[in-house]
Amino acid sequence: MEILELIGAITTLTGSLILLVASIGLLRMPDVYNRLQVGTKATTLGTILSLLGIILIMPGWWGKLVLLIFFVMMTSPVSSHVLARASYFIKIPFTDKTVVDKLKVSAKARKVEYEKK
Amino acid sequence: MKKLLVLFILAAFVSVLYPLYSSFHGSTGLTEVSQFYASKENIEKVNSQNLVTAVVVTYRGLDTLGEVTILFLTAAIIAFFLKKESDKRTLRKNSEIFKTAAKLLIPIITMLGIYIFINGHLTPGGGFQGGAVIASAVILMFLAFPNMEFSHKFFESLESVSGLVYVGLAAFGAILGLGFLDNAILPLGKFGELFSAGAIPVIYSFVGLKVGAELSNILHKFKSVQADN
Amino acid sequence: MEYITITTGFLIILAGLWAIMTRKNLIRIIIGFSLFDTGIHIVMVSMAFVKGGVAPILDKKELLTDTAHKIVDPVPQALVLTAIVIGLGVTALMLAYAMRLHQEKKSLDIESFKDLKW
Amino acid sequence: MEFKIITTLLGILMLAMSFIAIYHKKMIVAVIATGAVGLFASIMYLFLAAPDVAMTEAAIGSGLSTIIFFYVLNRIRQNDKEGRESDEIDEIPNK
Repeated sequence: MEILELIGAITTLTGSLILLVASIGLLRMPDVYNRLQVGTKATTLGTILSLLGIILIMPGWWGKLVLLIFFVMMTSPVSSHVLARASYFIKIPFTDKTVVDKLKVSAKARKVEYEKK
Repeated sequence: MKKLLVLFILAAFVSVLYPLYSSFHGSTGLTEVSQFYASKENIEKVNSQNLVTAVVVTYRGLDTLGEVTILFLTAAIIAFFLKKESDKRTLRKNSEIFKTAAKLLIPIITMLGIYIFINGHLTPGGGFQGGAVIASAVILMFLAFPNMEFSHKFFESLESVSGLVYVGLAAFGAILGLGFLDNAILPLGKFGELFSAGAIPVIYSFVGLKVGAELSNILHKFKSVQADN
Repeated sequence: MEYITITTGFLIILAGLWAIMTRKNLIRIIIGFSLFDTGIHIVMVSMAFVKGGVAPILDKKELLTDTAHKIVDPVPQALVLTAIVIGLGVTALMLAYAMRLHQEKKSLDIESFKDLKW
Repeated sequence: MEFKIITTLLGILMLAMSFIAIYHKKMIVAVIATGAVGLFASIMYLFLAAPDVAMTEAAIGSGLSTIIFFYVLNRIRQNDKEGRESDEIDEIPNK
């Protein structure tokens, strides 16, 4: 029992460290898209790790916590995707260091393909 | 000058309320009414684990009835003010990821709302919370599928039927001689189980359906005037 | 703890009143009303708090005996529960009025509505 | 003691958010700050042993009312603008 609790505590600590890194990244990143990337990737992993640690510490709660992990995995990336798409289409500018815009390239390719038909 | 006047009014407000604030030393116990509600015989009589639900549905049931009426009136006035306009906007298509996730999430969120208001007498939650959760599922539907036609009749008839059943259950208690909105019209059952608190889960479920339908109705009204005229 | 929350509630009420009386934009005034609502709810719930009390949900055996000395007051919580839902309805109603007013005058400035002023 | 510190921090945050809601120039930021006030209020209700109220406030105060504000802001912006310019990427068909 002891060892399980220890592993759980370490997992939770790792998750909260990842969340801390994510919040530092939110301050450091230059534009919306980078911030969204940091916010979503790190917070999804951090939250899931924290919940996994709680499962190891409190094995009786696993049903609810697995449901919570499912919800986090479903909602967090999708909402970030929708936010990034919306901010792309209302033309929030990139930072100067951006070199490639894949969405524009693929949209142009699709347009050319569409006009060919 | 004007801000000075406003500051003066605020100072008057504060000076009226300050004795109330300074005489507050933290409540040390329940008021007499709440002690009556939390006494042993009353808990056994109502048989509901969540005392807030017991207060909302039975002891102060008339308040809830008035609240639902106010919400209905608000929805009616908003419908009167915001006439539907033809939607001529060309919307950007939602991405496939978002649509698929919405299709997966909307039933789960609706199910969560129904769970919340059926278990209102056991766990925190109840009709209002469940109704709000259902309305947020409806919001997700509006955002994910903006071009879908929603049947207005459905919300309205759901709301009217659940309101009618709510008032009918309340009046049924009065007919049986127990009192308006009494929960003893159904057998009480064992404390702490799903079918335990008499009519409380039934009444609260209909309150939840009514609140959810009304909030969805208001949101649909606000959505349908987004036209680009 | 209840002192801190009750102070916060009163300060938010004052902030809402300040917004209602000094701002000129209609939406901003509605935001002020919304803040006022929140402050009143916090004050009411803090009045119900009893030191050392648990939430009024009797899901443990030991809560069933001598209940009245172990829980916080359920009545103000029930009142706030209904008040929050009514607050949403009132906010929606005010926003609908603001929208109609903007359709008539093409302006949200409260100074531009002078029809009943003489 | 920890609860007191957390509650004090929450109170300060709520007051700062309400200040932003009153004085920020952009209306969108003001509306989001109002939603944040509701969210912090729901955490405060949880500390005050009122889980029912916390659930209601979290669903209504920070979810639904923010959405209604945004619908109204969108409509008002459209009224001001009278038709919006179409941009290049919007018109590309999706299939």
